Order: sequence, then structure tokens, then C-alpha cells
Amino acid sequence: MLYHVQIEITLKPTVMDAQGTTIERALHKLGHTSAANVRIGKFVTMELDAADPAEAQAAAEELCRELLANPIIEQFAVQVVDKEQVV
Amino acid sequence: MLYHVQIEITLKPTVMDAQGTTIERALHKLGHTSAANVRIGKFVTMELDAADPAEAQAAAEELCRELLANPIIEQFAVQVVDKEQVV
Amino acid sequence: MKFGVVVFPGSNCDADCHYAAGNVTGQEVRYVWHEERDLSDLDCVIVPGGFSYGDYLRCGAVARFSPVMEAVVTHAAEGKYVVGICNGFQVLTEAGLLPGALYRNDHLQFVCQPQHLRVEAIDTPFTHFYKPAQVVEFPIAHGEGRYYADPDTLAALEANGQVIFRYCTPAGESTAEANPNGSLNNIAGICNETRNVLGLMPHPERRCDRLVGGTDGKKLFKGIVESMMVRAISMGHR
Amino acid sequence: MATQTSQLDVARELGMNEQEYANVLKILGREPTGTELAMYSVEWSEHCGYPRSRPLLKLFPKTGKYPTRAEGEDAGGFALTDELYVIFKMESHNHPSQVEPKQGAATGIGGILRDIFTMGARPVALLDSLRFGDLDSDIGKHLLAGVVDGIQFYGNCVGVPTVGGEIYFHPSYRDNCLVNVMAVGIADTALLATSKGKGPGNPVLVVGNRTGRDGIGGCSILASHEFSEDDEKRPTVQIGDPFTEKCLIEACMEVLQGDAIVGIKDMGAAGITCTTAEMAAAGGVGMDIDLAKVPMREEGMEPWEIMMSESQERMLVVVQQGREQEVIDIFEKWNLNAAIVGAVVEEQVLRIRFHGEIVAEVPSLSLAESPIYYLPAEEPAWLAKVHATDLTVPPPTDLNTVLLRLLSSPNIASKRWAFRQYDHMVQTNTVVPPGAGDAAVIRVKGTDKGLGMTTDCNSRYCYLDPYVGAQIAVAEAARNLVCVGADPAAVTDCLNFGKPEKPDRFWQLKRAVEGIADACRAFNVPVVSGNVSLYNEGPDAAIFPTPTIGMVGVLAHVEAHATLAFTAGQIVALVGETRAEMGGSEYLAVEHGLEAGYPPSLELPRELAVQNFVLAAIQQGLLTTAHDCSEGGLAVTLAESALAGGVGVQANLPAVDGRMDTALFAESQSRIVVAFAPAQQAALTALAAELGVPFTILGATGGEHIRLTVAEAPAIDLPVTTAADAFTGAIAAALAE
Ligand SMILES: Nc1ncnc2c1ncn2[C@@H]1O[C@H](COP(=O)(O)OP(=O)(O)O)[C@@H](O)[C@H]1O
Ligand SMILES: [Mg+2]
Repeated sequence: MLYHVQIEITLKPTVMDAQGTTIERALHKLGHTSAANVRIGKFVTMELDAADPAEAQAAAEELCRELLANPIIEQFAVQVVDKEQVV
Repeated sequence: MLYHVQIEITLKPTVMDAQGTTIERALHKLGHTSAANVRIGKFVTMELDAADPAEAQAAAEELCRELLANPIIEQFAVQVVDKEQVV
Repeated sequence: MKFGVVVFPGSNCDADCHYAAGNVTGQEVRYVWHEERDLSDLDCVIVPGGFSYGDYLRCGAVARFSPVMEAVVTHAAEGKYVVGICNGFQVLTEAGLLPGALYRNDHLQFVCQPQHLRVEAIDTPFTHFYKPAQVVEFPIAHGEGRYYADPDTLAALEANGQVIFRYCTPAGESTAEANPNGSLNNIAGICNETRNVLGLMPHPERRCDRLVGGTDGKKLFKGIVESMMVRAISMGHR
Repeated sequence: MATQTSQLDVARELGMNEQEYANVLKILGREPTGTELAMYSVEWSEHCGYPRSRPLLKLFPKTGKYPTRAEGEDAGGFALTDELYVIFKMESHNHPSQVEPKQGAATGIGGILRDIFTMGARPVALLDSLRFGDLDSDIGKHLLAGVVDGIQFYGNCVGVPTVGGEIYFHPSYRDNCLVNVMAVGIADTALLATSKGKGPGNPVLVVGNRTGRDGIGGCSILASHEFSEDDEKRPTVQIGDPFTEKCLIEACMEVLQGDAIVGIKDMGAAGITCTTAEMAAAGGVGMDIDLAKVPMREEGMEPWEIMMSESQERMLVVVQQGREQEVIDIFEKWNLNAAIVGAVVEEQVLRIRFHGEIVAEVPSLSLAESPIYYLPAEEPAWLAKVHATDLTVPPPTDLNTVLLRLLSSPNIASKRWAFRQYDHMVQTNTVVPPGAGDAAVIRVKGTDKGLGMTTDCNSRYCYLDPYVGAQIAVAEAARNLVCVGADPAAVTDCLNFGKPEKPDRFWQLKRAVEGIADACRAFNVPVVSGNVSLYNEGPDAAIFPTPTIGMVGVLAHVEAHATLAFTAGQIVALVGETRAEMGGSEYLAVEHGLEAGYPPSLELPRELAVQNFVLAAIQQGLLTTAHDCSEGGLAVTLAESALAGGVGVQANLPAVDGRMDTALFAESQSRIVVAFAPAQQAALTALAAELGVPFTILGATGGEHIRLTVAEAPAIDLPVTTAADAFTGAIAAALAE
């Protein structure tokens, strides 16, 4: 089965996010003063072949640990969506 | 009300994603040969003050159009989560 | 004595390191293609700057899986020397040869400029020709050179004297203004616990010629050669 | 089957006129297919075929004091030594950058680099000449930030130092920014490659990135039509992949070491169409290509889309029969695609197949030989009024404030904000980095020579008089080279103008080309390459005519070079003379909003004498500090040298017409400020007398103030630090607002 996998990689809360801070400042300047706590990360999507969603989830988490995220500064969250469900 | 907003910004499907292609090739080399269609985008989270979820959604989409996404090559998807629901 | 300069797809300071190491020391230098696995002929491996694999996803993230990196790990475990410069430093942290991580400069811009550094430790095979706390000028050229390590790691680095270069003013003060990228503790370069692996963001190979800016980097390459010779003699005597 | 009228409509949609369509009918003897129409439309467009500007370009001298060769290739150059050949070229990426500044500029860099390494030259330097609307407008900031980001994104990754350039701001570029990028490479003369696709039977390969729908019709449509508010029609922009480009550079350098390659050409506008047509035409052969074999990124691409795609980082390569595998192996080693897509054929026809069907079959020469149009030129009616404008202004009361305003005017202010983001040191050859001299200098490893390089154009002068303005652009470029100790060797140019069908615009183009040609002859330098970008217009008006000049010079001994920085204890002198010429000055524009009158005069013999003097003095080691007078005049020149050295200066300026502002801010040409150790004064004075060059001692360096007098009357007194703040911080501060 082909699964569609979505991975969110974000800086750990303890790591300063200069990009987020800069965007937040820009948003305030544009008048969007209520925007707070802006953080910028990466959004990785891919298709994975797996027997079931659980296997796809495990495989994706493995990829994150191995390559996609750097555990010293980043954390990740994986979501598996059935290929057919994707719009 | 404070809403937690998640924004996924991705390259439009027809736009070349050099990062995605390079990472896909790396994954294959590492033995993860089933990974396909790898694409890399941005993941933005923030808090927005709004009267209701619909207003938060509209505000976030406005931010994307104005600043966060480049409409010429990128597309975005916004999700609003009630602040309390966030883990 | 022989240097090797690793070439990943996307390395772009490989030729500069090759030229500097050879020119300054008169020793043999060869390129090491990233798919090589045998480094037994080399005494010092230089992992050069550039954008290995485009620095896509994260600097150094893909390069560290190249076959050569296994050999570099072995080379380091044998006590031989490894120097990672700029992107090379990033690769070494990704590979776990050096602690911590390097990420986006705090001002979000790539920055290329001459940069003053204080030599924090001279008890390494790389820096023993410098004077204690000597201020040198090596340029920097990076977009993701902000050093980060968790508090425990950072404390250990400082306690062990593993911080080798620190960004500073021309007068040698490590102020916030002298910090070009937001690195913790103004860290510009560190070594591993056994002090035979060095990583630094600034480019010593760009300061080996008066004509192109200065010669502060020469002592680093010369120092390595002397260390290699001493090491070879002591190994031979064993 | 399409009827004749509907095919004609398609042709019109593609930007062809009725006559061109009739020509196609005549050439083919039948109605063209859609793919064929698309092919003719791009190849005959101004962007690819130069049908409107080609007659003018013939005016440029092709030879000069350094030996040249390699006509008809992507880029030209000159012989530096018997073994080394310098290749360089400048190209515009204006319209793509206006739409998407980061990717537009990035792909501009990628394209100009491929023009260099496709000839077997390793790229050693990049320069960028940029023009935007007002810096205090949102669009101006957005475009500047995006373009600089694109240049750093691409240039830094490929490992080629960005060593110079210029940035100007003027409202005429508001809706049409200019992004002109120049690349310089050095080739082993024996290994120079060609783009001729010879040898029937030889396989044809597409190498590099996969082909997608990027910029289909993008470049040609964008480049051949005025901008309109019609956003819907925006074609897909091309995306740059510098990592692939870096691998492509290395693979090409490696493969060109051997002799398996017959010809190679980079894909730019109209990718496969342009390369197959031009390589076949240059080789006097044809090609038989199967598009189904092209590595593709997307499914379901139509043949015409594959033919037109402007996907970046691709090359077309003709390989000696039997040697294809070794070539493929090298590209694959660098993780690049390399696919055999067809072969060279004897018959001079370009035959394009797709899944067994022939989708195009046209005589190969017919595509490469675009029609020629001789367009009417007419001096614009408004020019007489501009010339007649009264330039009398009240004398300024506070000259310190005027100087500070000029130093922080974005056109004069330091461009460090930009070049700090560019790796200008990689390759460890940069002897004079950006900001340190009037031109950049790189050394050539393995020799004791160096290369100086610069880009220049004051488009306000060109607006006031395109002939004189273009001559000044050439003279200033040469002067900038001389100021670092380089002997001007050859020129590349980028002609940025408005819609050529409008006679006033075409007149500007014509006069500028004549000016460049005449000036180049006077300096004995050839134009070895260049690029034309027309249709640079906003909804209201055309841009200021902008014939950007890129020039490369030779330092026989790179040790003998100069920078613009004063050091303490030097004597300061002016080479040349100030005249009462205020027209076109930055002073009048900034202080009085006046852009009128005539540009400063240029007398080529006088200019040459000044340049010869300074060059000889630097070569003889008499001088290590020189800075040419340009925007802002003598006062700004002196201040810039003081700021670069972090040292003060006291100078007394000669009176001109009794007005202090003239003496301080006039932009008379053929002037260079020099500074030297007192011990050299006698030798320099003698040399100046021998060459008949005006040489006036102005004062000395030292202290912490910039103190200028005019005919001994106090004019300016500013702390160096105050001037530095105005000069250095202006651009970053404007962007942060
Ligand atoms: N876009 C740019 N990219 C790189 N360097 C630049 C750029 N713009 C200006 N520079 C550098 O800044 C310095 C000053 O430029 P400019 O003001 O045009 O000098 P000048 O008026 O003497 O020709 C030069 O060294 C030039 O190469
Ligand atoms: Mg200039």
C-alpha cells in the first residue's frame, strides 16, 4: 500500500528561532499585531510503501531520526494519510 | 480568543523542488527505496487572536497571501486549532 | 606527510584547501572523492567548505552519509587528524564527530567578511603555533554558522577547553557585537575530547597569502604538519 | 487540421507578425505544425534572434589590443597568455526578476555561468549590475531584497566569487527592474570548446536537470511583450538549482579535459529548440531528435512543451560516436542525467519526433537565421526641452549637510549590505574585493598576472544624451580598471532599452550603440560578447536607456595594484580638471530634483591621457591609491577614499566658476584622485608633465576629519565617523523602514 506521509519538523522550544521572530516582527509591522509565538519549521511530504499505516508511521519516524531531523535542535511529528484520501 | 494556527506552505506541484529531489535520492541510497515524491516545504505555527475559528482562518490566509507564501511558486494550507486543544 | 581533501558533490572550497595546504606546507595533498573508503595513506583529512548536496534540507545532513564519512570516523578513532572548515564543520557535527549543531545565522543573512577570532587553546595539533589568546583574522562566509549545544554539552566543552576559536573584536574581546551569527558563547571553532578533530566556521585557507588578504591561516597548516611528524616519530618508536 | 487563419492566429498569439508567418509558409512549403510555429516564434523573437538590434551590433569593433578569437560562440574573450584565454559575458534577467526577484536573479546567474563553462572556461568571478525604482517604495525594497537574495543563493552555492557590480535606484525602473549579471571564466586555450554540432552519426545528448514545464514560453513571451496588469497570463517562472549547476560545472570541466565532446551548448531561452537549431546551423548539419528520450520531470508533457521548456541547468552535447558511455559515466558520477536523444544528420534539417510521430521538420538554418528589421529612429521631441532647462540653483548654505545627503543617497551609499551577502573570496583569488577599489581584481593562479573587472553605466547621462552617456559608460569602466592597475582589454555589454518599435526608443538604442562602438575604438578594446534586452517599459514610460558596460582588464604583475583607500601620511592629488558641468549630476538630482541639461562632456584623447598616466604610475609602483570621480564629484570621491581608509583628509579644491558646489560636486569626466607617499611626488609630477596630464596637489591625508576648502575658502568639515555613518548605513536603514 502506498501511504502519503506528512512530516512537520520544528526547532525545539529551547532553540531560538530567529526566522520566526523576524516574521513575527514583520507581521506586527503590517498591522497583524495579534500574531504571537511565530515559529518556522519544515514540512516534508512523501509517499511510502508499507503494509499498513502503523508501518508507514514507524518508517517515517525512522527517516526523521536518521536524516530528516537533527535531534540536537529539532523535533518532528509524523502524520500518515491514506493515499486515496489525499485530495 | 487565542487560536493556534498551523500553516503548511509547499511548492506548487509543477514547480521543481530541487531539495525534495536531492533528499529523495539520498533516501534511496540509504536503502529507503520506497520513498517517492519527496517534497519539502515550510511549516509555520503561530497564535492569533480572533473572535472565532473562521476569523482566525481568514486572518491566517491573509497573512499567507501577504507575506508568508510566494503566490507565484507556492501554495498554502491553513489549519486552526483551538488553543486549548493543542498538546 | 599527506593531506586529503574530501570532495562531496557541492563542495566548493576543496580546491582552496588543496592549494593552501600544499602551498603553505610543501607536503603532498590529494583529493578524496566522497565514495572512497580507504584513507590509510592520509595523516590529515580536511573536510572543506561549500554546499555539499546543495545544503538542501540541512547543511551537511546528506553528506555525512557518504561512504567516505565512515572512513573519516575510523581515521579519527585512530588518533589521526581531521579538520572541518565551514560546511566541513557542519558535516562533522552531523556525523557526530563533534558535539552540537550549526544552524541559521541570527540575522538570517549569509555573511562574508573578514572576522577576528581569539585562539582559545593552543594545546591542539592544529593551534600550537599560535600564541595563547592570539587574535587572528580569518574570513567567514556562511549562512548557517550559528553554533548551538545544549547547556550540559556547552558546559563540558568549556570545562574541557574544547572551544578553540571564539569570535572577538580586533582587541580580542568576545562581545555580542563581535558575534557575527548568534553562536552560543561566541564559539567559532571546537575540537573533540581527544583533540584530534577540529571544526571551525571561519576559513583559515583564505588567509594563507598576503596578496589575498593575509597569512594568519598559515600557522594552522604548518602546525598540523609538525604535529603529524611528531606523531609519526612517536608511533615509529612505539 | 487547423485552418490557415487559425494557425495565423496562433502565430500572432506567439508574437509573430503576418509577414513572419508567410515566411514560415514559404520555407516549409506547407502549413506549420503547432510545435514548428512555437519554434519559429521563439527563434525569431528579439530575445533569441535579435532581428531588430542585429544590424546595430555590427558596429562594434571585434578586435583590439589583446588577441581575440571564438566568434559566434556563447561568450567571447581574449588571450591572456599563449595558454590561457579569458571568457566573459553579461546578460540580463530583467523581466523574470520583476515577476519573481529571487528566482529571476538566481536563474540569471545560472544562465550566465553556463555561457562561460560551456566554452570550457572555469568561472572565476561574477558581477551584478542592478537597477530598481525608488528605494523608499515597497516594491523597490521587495525587488532589491529578492534579487540580492537570489544572487547570494545561487552564486554562493556554485562557488564562484561575486566580486563586483553596481546598484542604482531611479523611478524609471519601478515597473521594470534591471538585473544584468556578468561572469568571467578562464580556459586552457587548447581545450576551448565549441557549440558546433558536427559529424553526421554523432549522438546528441541532453545532460543535467530533468525537463519540466518551467518557464514555457516564459522567457521569450516575457521578454518580447510589455508588462501589463494581466497577472493571469504570467507563465510559470524558472526555478534555480545551484547544487545541480555546481555539479554540472564540475562534470563539464571534467568531460572537456578529454576529446570525446564535439560540441556543447547551454540551454537558456527556449531550451531544446534553441540549442538544437543553433548547434545544427553552426555545424552546417541537421539533427534527428526523439523527444520521448528526454529525461522529464513531469508526466504528459506535450512535444511543444518539451521543445520550449526553460528548465534550468541543462546542456545539449554532441559526442563522438562510440565515446558516449565515457561521457555518460562522468555526468552520472556527478549525479546528473545524461540521455542520448538523437543524432547529427547530414541533411540540414531539424527533425523532431515524439513517440514515433514527426512533430517538426524544418530546415535547420531557417530557425537560426531570423529576419532583420531596420526600424526607424527619431530623436525624441522632449529632449530639446530637457536640454534647455535652466540649471541655475541657489548656492547651498550648508555644504556639510549636502555632502552627507549625497553620501547617503542610495546611488552613492555603500553597497556593503549587498556584497556582504555574497561570497566574494571563494577560490582564494580575490586581491581587491568589492568596496575596496573602483574595480575588482583577482589573481590568476599559476601566473603573476591578475584580472580587473567592473560594470558601469550612468543611465541619467544616457537619458540626457545616449551617445555621450554610452561613451562615458565605456570611459568610466576603463577608468575604473585603470584605478586598480588593470589595462582595459575587452568589453561585454548589456543593452537595456524600451520598445524598439517606438522611434524615440530606437533612436536611444542606436545612439548608444554608436557611442559604445566609437569609444571602444578609441580605447582599442573589442566588444567580445553582450546581450540585448528590449521592451523594458512600465505602463507610463520606458526605463532610462541603460547600456551597461562590463569590462575586463589585465594586470601584468598583480602585485602592482591599487585600491581606493587613503592611508595616513599620503599626499593627495587630482589628475584631470573640473569644469563647470552640472547637468546630469547626482547633486542636482538629490538636492533639487533636477535631471536635465547635458551630461558632462567627454574628450576621448584627454581621457586616454589621464588613464595612461595613472596606469603607468601604478605599474611603476609610484601609486597604490587611486579612485575615479563619478557620481557626487570630487567631494564624494575624497570622502569615499577617506572612509575606506578610516582616515581624515585635508584638501583644497581648485575654483571652477566661482561656485563652491561646482568645485565640489560637478561630475566632469576624466578625473582621478590619487594619493601617494611624499617621496613619490617628484616622479609623479615629472611623469604627468611628460604625458601632458593636469596634475594638481590637493592636500594630504591624516587626522579624523574630512576638511575641504575651495580656493582656500572653508567648505566642508566633517568627522570621518559622521560621514561613515551616512555612507555605510544608508541602504540597510532604508530597507529596515
Ligand atoms: N550589486 C553589487 N554586487 C557586488 N558588488 C557591488 C555591487 N554594487 C556595488 N558593488 C561594489 O561596491 C563598490 C562601489 O560601487 P560603485 O558605487 O558602483 O563604484 P564606482 O562608482 O566607483 O564605480 C565596488 O567595489 C562595487 O563592485
Ligand atoms: Mg560606478
